[in-house]
Amino acid sequence: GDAPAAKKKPLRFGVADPLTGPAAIFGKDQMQAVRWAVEDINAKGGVNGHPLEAIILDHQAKPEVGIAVVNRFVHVEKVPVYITAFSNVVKAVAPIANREKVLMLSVGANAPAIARLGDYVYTTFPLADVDMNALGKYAYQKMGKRRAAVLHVNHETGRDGAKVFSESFKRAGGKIVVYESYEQERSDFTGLVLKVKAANPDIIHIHSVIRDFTAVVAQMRQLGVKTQITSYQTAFNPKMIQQLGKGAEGIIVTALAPSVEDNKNLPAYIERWKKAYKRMPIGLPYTQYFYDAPYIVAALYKWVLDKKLPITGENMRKALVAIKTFEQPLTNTVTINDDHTVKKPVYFWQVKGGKFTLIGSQKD
Amino acid sequence: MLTWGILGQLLWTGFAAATYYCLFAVAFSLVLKVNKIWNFAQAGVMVFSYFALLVAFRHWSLALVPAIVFGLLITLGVSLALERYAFMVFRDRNSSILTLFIFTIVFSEFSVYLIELAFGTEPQTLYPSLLWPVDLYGGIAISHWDLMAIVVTAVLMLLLYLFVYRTRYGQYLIAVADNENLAEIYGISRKRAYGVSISIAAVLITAGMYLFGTKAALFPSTPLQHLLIFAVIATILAGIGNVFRAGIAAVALSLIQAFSILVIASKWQALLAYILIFVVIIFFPRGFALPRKLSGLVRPSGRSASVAVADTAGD
Amino acid sequence: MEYILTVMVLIGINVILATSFNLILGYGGLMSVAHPIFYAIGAYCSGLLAIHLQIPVPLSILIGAGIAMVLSFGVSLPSLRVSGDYLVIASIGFQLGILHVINNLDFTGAAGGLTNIPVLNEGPSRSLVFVLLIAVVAACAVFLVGWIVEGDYGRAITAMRNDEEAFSALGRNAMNIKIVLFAIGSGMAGLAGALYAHYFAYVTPEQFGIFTSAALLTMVVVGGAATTWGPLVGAVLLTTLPQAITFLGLPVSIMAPLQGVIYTTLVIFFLFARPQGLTGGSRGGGGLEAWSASAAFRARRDAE
Amino acid sequence: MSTIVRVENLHKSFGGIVVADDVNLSFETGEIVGLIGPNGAGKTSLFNLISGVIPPDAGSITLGDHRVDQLPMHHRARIGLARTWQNTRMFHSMSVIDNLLIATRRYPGESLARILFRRRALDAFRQEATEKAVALLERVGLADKMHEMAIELSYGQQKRIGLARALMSDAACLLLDEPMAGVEGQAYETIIRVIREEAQAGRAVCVVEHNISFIRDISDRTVFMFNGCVLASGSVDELTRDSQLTDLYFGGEHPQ
Amino acid sequence: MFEVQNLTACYGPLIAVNDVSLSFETGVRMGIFGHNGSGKSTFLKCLVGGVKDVSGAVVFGGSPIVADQVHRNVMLGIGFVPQVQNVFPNLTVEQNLHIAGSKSNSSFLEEAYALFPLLRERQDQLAGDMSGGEQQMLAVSLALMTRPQILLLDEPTAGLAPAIVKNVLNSLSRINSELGTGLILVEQNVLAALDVVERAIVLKGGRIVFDGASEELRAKEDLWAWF
Ligand SMILES: Nc1ncnc2c1ncn2[C@@H]1O[C@H](COP(=O)(O)OP(=O)(O)OP(=O)(O)O)[C@@H](O)[C@H]1O
Ligand SMILES: Nc1ncnc2c1ncn2[C@@H]1O[C@H](COP(=O)(O)OP(=O)(O)OP(=O)(O)O)[C@@H](O)[C@H]1O
Ligand SMILES: [Mg+2]
Ligand SMILES: [Mg+2]
Repeated sequence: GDAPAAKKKPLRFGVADPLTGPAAIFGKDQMQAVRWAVEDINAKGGVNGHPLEAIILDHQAKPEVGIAVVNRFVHVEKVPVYITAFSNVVKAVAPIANREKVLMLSVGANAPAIARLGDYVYTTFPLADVDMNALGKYAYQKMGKRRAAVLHVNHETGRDGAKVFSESFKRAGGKIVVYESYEQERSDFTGLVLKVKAANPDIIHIHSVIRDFTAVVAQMRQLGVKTQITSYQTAFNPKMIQQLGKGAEGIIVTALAPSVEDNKNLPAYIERWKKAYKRMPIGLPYTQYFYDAPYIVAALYKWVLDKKLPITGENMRKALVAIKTFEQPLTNTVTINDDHTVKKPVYFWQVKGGKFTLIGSQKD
Repeated sequence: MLTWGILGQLLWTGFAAATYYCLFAVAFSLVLKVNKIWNFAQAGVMVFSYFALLVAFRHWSLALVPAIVFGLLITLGVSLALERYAFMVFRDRNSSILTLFIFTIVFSEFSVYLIELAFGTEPQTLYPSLLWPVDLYGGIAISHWDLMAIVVTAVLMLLLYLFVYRTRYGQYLIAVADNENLAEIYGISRKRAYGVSISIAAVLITAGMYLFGTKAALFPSTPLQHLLIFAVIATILAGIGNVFRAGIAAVALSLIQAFSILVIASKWQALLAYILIFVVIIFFPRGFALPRKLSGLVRPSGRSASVAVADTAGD
Repeated sequence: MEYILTVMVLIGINVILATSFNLILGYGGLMSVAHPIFYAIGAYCSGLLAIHLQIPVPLSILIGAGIAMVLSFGVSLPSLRVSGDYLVIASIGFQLGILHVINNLDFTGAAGGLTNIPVLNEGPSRSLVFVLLIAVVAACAVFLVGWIVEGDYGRAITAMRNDEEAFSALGRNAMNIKIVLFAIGSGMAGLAGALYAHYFAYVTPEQFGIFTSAALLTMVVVGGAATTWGPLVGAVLLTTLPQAITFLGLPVSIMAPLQGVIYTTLVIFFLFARPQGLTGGSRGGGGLEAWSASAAFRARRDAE
Repeated sequence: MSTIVRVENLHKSFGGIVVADDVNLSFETGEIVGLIGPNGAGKTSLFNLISGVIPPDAGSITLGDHRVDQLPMHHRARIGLARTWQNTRMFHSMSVIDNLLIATRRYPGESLARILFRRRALDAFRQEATEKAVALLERVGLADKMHEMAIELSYGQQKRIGLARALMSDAACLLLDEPMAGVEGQAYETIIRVIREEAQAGRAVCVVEHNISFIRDISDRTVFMFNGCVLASGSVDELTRDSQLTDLYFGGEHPQ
Repeated sequence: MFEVQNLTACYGPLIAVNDVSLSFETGVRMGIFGHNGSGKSTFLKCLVGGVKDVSGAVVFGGSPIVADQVHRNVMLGIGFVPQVQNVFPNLTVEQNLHIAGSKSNSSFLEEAYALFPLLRERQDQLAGDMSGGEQQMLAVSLALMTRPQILLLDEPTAGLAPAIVKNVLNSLSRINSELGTGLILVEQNVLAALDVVERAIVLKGGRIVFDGASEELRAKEDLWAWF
């Protein structure tokens, strides 16, 4: 029960995510998932009777804020492990983790460079090379596309994702006919859209934040570009369908988290959202990973407590390396490879009749 | 791959997309000219305007006209309050231009935060859907949004033109813009002129925000980070004080950006604009102003008179 | 403790930035807002040199500052042709243009930023040592600027600011003064940038945009433009304020906007309550408008 | 006497308005030249051309041995040119005395390197310059305003400060644009005396004024300009004898 | 009818106009003299409410002149030519005149051109590009455009060529006699001004030290001693 859990000293860990700013739309739901996970763990007695406690701070998806927040985790809150997301922040705060020997778990940032940020930086989330590699191959082989246009927003995730997709598509045998980037916050994409139209591709991959994604697609559809569009996990968002209406039909997005078919806990989880907020979570797959992240932390704490080691970042890291494979409630098996990467199956969803529908997956 | 159809489409859609930039640039330029303020607080006003419209459309589901009226009222209120309780105070104190600079920027930041506090930070559109009906004319897609944007902008510009050049009040604005102390001596209230110009700007801003919000979603921070810079650049390119030319500059700039994608990678498009400003300012410091007509001004050289004058005395 | 030291590093960096910005903007009256780009140039050049050419960090910091100094011609040359409002925009063009290039080049790490910059010093008391270093540099900056603008050179700067044409007609070269002011101010900003890079080990383009310009401007003006201590007070206050607000225990989900609202409200309050800046005298117009450092003036003021 | 400023074949026009049409002029040491002419004749423009505010379309200007028409303003001033402005142009946020000190020639304190290394010498120089400035202010009768801010002075006071400022630099040639306009009648004698003393010290002085008795009292030679041309030169009385000139300038009647 | 009672005007600690009381009819022709800094311009500004820090009362035709409400005050029928910045520099001559006349009527335009024919030639020139004297002509015409009951002129002839000075002063007397427009003239050119005015006032240190008929002032041997 929870009674003993409340008495013992809480086991704390930090979570930094954007709760304000343009990225907050994802961060808010992700933090809700973390809170639920902590509640659930504590309801089951916590870790060896200790309650788990998440210290949630807002980094606004800005590196300089991220540095301040992580400094606070490390020096003021003195946590041995913290979780964060968003590639630019992850990169900015990684040196702190290494220097201060505090374990850092990246959840949701997917720049391939994250695997090489240092000894104390791990990801529990597959990086872009996983889903975009799969999508490139899928587009060529399963969908029979040959000529792709690639557009991406000029930030870390956009650049990396677009690059991995186009390389994979080319490797499979396809041709990239347009490859363009644009700055965030742009509102008019006429030139870009027409350039794509002129190049006449048979598939368009847009690697972009959700607002730009809907604006680009809306303008494409209005200018008569009816080509198949693909994107990645951020577009897995019901708001996108609402804003695009009919224009959203047929869009394919990837997901790195298991679907209802593959995970028995997921339907209940989705129900929980519907009950609490009358909607699906925004960026469902991300929230699955975030829900699961405290479970990893709990496992690490348990390993350290069982070995009666002092609670330090070094020992948390030792625990991670020792445990390696985690059975997770919403994302099934997660194995942390020695090279700091994670491999997971990729799921493909398509908008059909105004709803996301699973159309396939790739597991290897 | 480049067809006339695509060029035509680019011109048309690019033109329509430039309309709200035009409105914002003219509003900015007008306030700069008359109130003599680099009104970076315009971004704040834009945010308030937008979210007033948003509340009217999305939360209260008002019809078009009442919703716009409501948005306009809020915009006017914020603008006039700024003029009365901030600009006027700084002016009376002879504050340095820097102080006003900072105040306007900080006010905009304040507005953004306030709105984020109230409405969250998600991007929002005025209508649930971004799609508008599209008609095809000779291969060129003309969306109803384009038509609306162009008509609204053209009408507003025409009205403004008539107001400035055909009415007495327009003349007052011009006078205050040039020398406000002297204008007072001729019975023109500078405070009223400031109020009028900022109100006109408010109308333009409301229209612009409506157009923007029906085409793309807006983060509270977009006006400050993106829309305003554009207006400032257009104002400068046109030469300070050329209100209408600022609008034209905004359209031109926007079209240049749209077309430049045909020749350069889109990631360098923004750079093109920055280089353009830098170069224009250095080589045409007064903007792309045409040399002023001096042809009407002729006077005979004094030489003609001197012919008749005997050389009075030696040195 | 470590946290406080980190904040102190930031304060030191901002003191250097605000002080040098004040030299250009407050004293020189040169309305350039491109100051953060020299901060960026210092940070990136020094970081890249240390990463790719393995130049020892102290040397690369100096080179970074030097490059910023040289590139200040990018703004000082236009300032010879245009002034006031036009200079503001030319400088914005310069700033955003260079930033855009950094943002799109691969070897600068593009939008993702430059990671794994070697740090200046390691060891258990690394931050303490760094804070001491920054404090020394900041103090030098404040005194250097104070020293440049007091006395005769300062008078020449003020005269140039008042009426450049009349100034030139007296045989004074406005161009020299502008170039010198920009070079010194930008060099100091470059130094600050290089120090930042080798402490935090990471820089990204978005740190150097127009918002940083605004933040620096705010420090200068709220503290008191064209005063020696104003930028220092402004930098200390406006760097600690946001940090302090985070400890108010506000709800996380609205922390950032609420923090923003509190912060901007305070700034607006200062602007209204202390129009000459926190350190400005009571004289109308404040430090920015009045030139009060002449020996004669001081003598009279002391007499009164 | 030697020639300090020589203007040859100078041309300048703004659109259709010719402000200098083949102007030939020279100013000699110790000489006071009065420049008169109707409004818009081009007197101020001539000063602007000589001092470098506007570039000439054609022609040459020599100052001492230097050809200066392509040199920037501050260069010409350093060679030895000082001027006043028709509309005062004070450094408004500085005190009166600082307005004068700025005009000191070769002020060492305005070179950063020298401030860094030679502070002693500087102090001595500053002392000297301040004394000189005070003396000049006494000569124009405004020593008691020394510490006021220039912007807070009345128009006539600013005009006189402008004159004193121009005298600070010991320039070989002084161009004075309407030094008496707006200045009280009582200061008449003072200003005449000051200008005479400067001429006696070997400077060439050119004065633009509409106050014809002032010009008569002060000038050794008077030049009449009309619509950009130098129409005549001689003493005031010689000029006023010419009925056409008086028509142009005095509107028919002969003055006094 | 202008009534000034115990008027004091300050710039910070400096008292520029000190306890001045005075009254005159609308059709008056009055000159104000005094040395530089004696407060003439300040006094004139006070008459239209252009100085903020004042005490005492100024009443024109029964209506009080309110400080810092220049635009209202002038509508009572006062025309004012300030000493500096008295034209709209970036507007053409014609626009200048139109704006000056816009609150009353523009029909005076032709008369203004007749007074200064040069202005008609320069209709399209920017006022700021004109020579000092040309601007002065424009400034006077601007004030005339409002057809005021009383005209306050701060050194209107400074910088004007003698021919024009005479012309301006003659026209001013003509306007005074034909239209009954009052004239308050501040002048350094005392002798020329004394020909035009019938009453003279001398200010010194902000106080009135002489107030009487112009002939009386002219007759004084020690004219300058009064200053
Ligand atoms: N920048 C300019 N653009 C156009 N015209 C100009 C410009 N500057 C001067 N002018 C014209 O040139 C003529 C000569 O002007 P200038 O100022 O030299 O006259 P001035 O002899 O000094 O007259 P005043 O005695 O009235 O001061 C004037 O008619 C003026 O309108
Ligand atoms: N804006 C101001 N701030 C402070 N003091 C001022 C200001 N304007 C004028 N003064 C002071 O007020 C006094 C009167 O000035 P005013 O301009 O009225 O003199 P004036 O009689 O018009 O002189 P002038 O003949 O030189 O034009 C002067 O001592 C002047 O220094
Ligand atoms: Mg002149
Ligand atoms: Mg005066």
